[in-house]
Amino acid sequence: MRKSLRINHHPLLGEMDKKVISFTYNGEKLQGLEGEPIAVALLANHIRILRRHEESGSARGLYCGIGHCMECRVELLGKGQVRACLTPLKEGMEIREGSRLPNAITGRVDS
Amino acid sequence: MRHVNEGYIVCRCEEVTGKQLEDAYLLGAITSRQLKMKTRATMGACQGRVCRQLVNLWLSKKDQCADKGVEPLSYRTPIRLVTFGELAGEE
Amino acid sequence: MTTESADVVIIGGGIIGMATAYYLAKLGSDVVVVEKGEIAGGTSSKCDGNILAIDKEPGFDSQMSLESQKLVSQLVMELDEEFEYRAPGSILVCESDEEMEAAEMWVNRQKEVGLPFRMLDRGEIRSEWKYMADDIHGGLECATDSTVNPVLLTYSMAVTAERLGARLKTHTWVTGIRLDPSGAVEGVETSSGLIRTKHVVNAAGVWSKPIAQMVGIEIPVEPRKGHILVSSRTESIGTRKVMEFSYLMSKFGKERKVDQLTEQYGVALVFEPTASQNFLIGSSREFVGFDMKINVDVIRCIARRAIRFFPVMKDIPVLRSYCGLRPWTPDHLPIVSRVEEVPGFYIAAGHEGDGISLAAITGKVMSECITGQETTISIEPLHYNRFKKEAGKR
Amino acid sequence: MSEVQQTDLLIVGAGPAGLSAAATISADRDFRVMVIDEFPEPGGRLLGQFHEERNHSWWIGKIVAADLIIQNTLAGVMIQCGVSVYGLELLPDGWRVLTSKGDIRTKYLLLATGAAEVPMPISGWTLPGVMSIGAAQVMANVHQVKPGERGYIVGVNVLSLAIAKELVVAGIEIEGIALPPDDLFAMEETNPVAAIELLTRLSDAAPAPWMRWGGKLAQKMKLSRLIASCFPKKGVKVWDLPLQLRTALVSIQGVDQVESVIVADVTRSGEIIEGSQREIEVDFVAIAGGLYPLAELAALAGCPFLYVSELGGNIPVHNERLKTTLPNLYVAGNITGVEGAQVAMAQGRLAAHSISYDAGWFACEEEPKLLDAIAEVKEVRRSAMIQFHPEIDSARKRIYELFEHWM
Repeated sequence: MRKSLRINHHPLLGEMDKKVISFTYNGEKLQGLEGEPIAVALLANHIRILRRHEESGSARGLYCGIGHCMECRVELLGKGQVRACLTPLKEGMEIREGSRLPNAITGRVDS
Repeated sequence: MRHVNEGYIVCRCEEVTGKQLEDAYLLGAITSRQLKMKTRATMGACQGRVCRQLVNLWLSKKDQCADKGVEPLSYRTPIRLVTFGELAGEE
Repeated sequence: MTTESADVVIIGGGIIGMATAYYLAKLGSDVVVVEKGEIAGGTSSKCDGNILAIDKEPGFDSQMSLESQKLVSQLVMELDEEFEYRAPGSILVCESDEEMEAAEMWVNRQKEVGLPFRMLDRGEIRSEWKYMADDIHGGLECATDSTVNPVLLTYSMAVTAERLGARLKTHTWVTGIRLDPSGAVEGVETSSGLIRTKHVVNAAGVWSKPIAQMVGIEIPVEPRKGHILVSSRTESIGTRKVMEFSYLMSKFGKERKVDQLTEQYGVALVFEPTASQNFLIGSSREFVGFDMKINVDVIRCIARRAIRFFPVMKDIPVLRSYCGLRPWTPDHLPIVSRVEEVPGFYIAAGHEGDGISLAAITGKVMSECITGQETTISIEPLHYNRFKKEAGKR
Repeated sequence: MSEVQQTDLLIVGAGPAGLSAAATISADRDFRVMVIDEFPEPGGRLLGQFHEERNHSWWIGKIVAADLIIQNTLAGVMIQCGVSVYGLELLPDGWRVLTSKGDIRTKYLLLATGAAEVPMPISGWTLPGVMSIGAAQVMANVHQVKPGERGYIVGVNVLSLAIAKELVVAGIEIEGIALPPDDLFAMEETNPVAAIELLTRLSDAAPAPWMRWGGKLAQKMKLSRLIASCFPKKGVKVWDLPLQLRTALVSIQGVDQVESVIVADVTRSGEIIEGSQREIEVDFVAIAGGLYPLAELAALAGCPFLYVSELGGNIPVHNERLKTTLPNLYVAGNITGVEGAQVAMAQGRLAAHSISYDAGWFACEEEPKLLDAIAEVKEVRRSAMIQFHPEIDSARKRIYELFEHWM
């Protein structure tokens, strides 16, 4: 079990008082705090890979943290692509990493 | 060793490297607009929010009197992530 | 200020000007292109990239498109750079039985003149288009329609023309056209000096009217604005062009059954997938002068129309929007013509939404016309004379 | 279609400037104020900032934000978060603002959209675990999740040092703060001399005593080259931070996420010394390229701009009262130039007085308030703990002059 990345006793900012809820990422059941951005909940679970580049498949994660760079797009069931840095976590959310896609025009098939 | 490894990515969204900018430049793409059209730099998901200034900076260092060919502040609706559904006004 | 000379000066570095430059350079002409901004900086970069016969009247219109298709497939071999060429065909889809009947008439007329058209039933549409709305009745296909990246094609023609000796003067604008005492062209005055020449091609697209006025000629070319939306990279929705049949209904003297805004903005679905895992969605048609601002109400209308045909798009992000001005003419055919009153003055403009489709054939016949050869296809129907009376009336 | 919301004043951005503006405008019953923000909670950059004041007390942005939010709530201001603005349009009677939750019509519009970070490409910077320093700050201070256990910071500037300090307070190990590689994408301050010149400008906030005391002297006597030469290669500890002005971060390594960085020693002009490369294990890298004003909406609206390097980039032209050249459009906070949160708050208050003065609501009382607010912005700027740039006043004057020229 790896050490949690949550800062539970911040010397100046105190504690976070948010409810613990469950969600899934790529099918795996995880816990996070209600209302925190999806990217934060995943990071707290040591998950940094949020998507694969659609063409190359290279791993990508949170970059700007303010909704600007679009790097943190994940697939949220029922909602399509969302920015993980801005989308608040809710109980039962089913989230998948953004995936590499075949290219129907160039004919590249691996995904 | 001033130019450390120019093979790395500059435009994150479209995975365009400094090397690709260089190659396109050598083949005649000498304005930032031409670089963009030839390499797709700035044309991805962030619409150049991250790399547009890098491409312009690179070009200005490449060629002091480069005609940048873009208005640095040309923006068009939508400037934020919005789906076809949101744009259409369908929730 | 300098003075230089050339066999031919082409005004406009868009796809029509570059095609003309390429074909002329290939014939050995000494060509200068004068462009006020950048190559492919205007309409040619604010459009989609089709070479279509599917929506053309059988006869001269469709023959011209088919010739252009052939030429573009040859350009793949001839030009120095790649331009994302594919020829997957294109389809039109119908929303009602009434449209299906009209489509059938269309297909039959095209087949009669030997064109590769066929009807598609509901099942065929469903099997090719898994994301198409369930209530689409069917459609039709033109098997030879092709697609290109319009900017890359323009660049490629420019690069190849340059290699063949053409000179491109960008950020240079025309201030006047000099005529000799007999009224024939003798030079082009530009912001960077005079270019002596006996042949000038007005390929200035939506700006061709003021250029023609420089030699006292009136042509009825007006800017018609069109908007396009681009999606982000997404799972493939389809691999070729789809348009809605309903915008052809006016050809059958029937009204489109769409809401008032869709009608007002001339919005009709145009779906075009690209090699970059995204797709373009068009389009609109409006006369609003040279206004290049995105009209939000128009792009909203386009988004609604897109979702009507592809409900899955509701959750797909829009990457950007852009608009372009298409050079409209009253009869929707371009002007590809010499001007008898002003010897040495030629017009290759007014292609509206068919500039990409018809660039190759336009450039080819222009080069033939200027060098005194027989043209690949007759260009009489494209003569500017056909608007003389009308222009007089205005 | 989503329904259209109506308001009298719409403020885009619920950060220090936006919230201060909203709280300042009285909650008159006939006057509706709405604040929107793309982030799920209000506060903007206040939420992630804290620093030690001269008297050794701590200024904590979260507490300041909470106070502003309470003031807004009491005043009846509607704050809507999670709303993205993707466009806007000037209408005859005000502005139409396009959002992911539908249109908003407003008579007055205040853009308080803050700043974004200047990118700095480095080999490997697309790997998960590499983030902008602002993102690291948001993770650690807003959400209280460490961006990683051990990190490396690249880029030496006001922002990187301030945030590095915050990360250390949160218990995160910072292996080093180094310079970016000097290549065709490097902006300024990528060599030791330039970095020292920058640090000597920081006067009070400078992270090392010799910089604090010697800052002015060094500036006057142009000692930066000498200091750069003397700066030890292994770096010095300032504010408990391993500041490495003779080291450049060359590349970031890892398969699917950050595993290590390669750093190398550089000469005082920034050239890499061959053979000095070494690998250091880290699990995150924060890139600090500095801030630039986030003014896309002003550009979309059609504001004229002026590039002002002292203020971080392209600034929409405005006057001292924070009015732009477009009708009923105002700007406040970092969109007018990069400075600290306290200046942004003072600007927010000024914008509020400016708008109510222009609206003529409380005409007889408003003029003195407006003049006071202008004076207050200057005073806050003068006494700010963190001085972003020494030439801010004269730079701002250039913008005001251009405004007069435009009008």
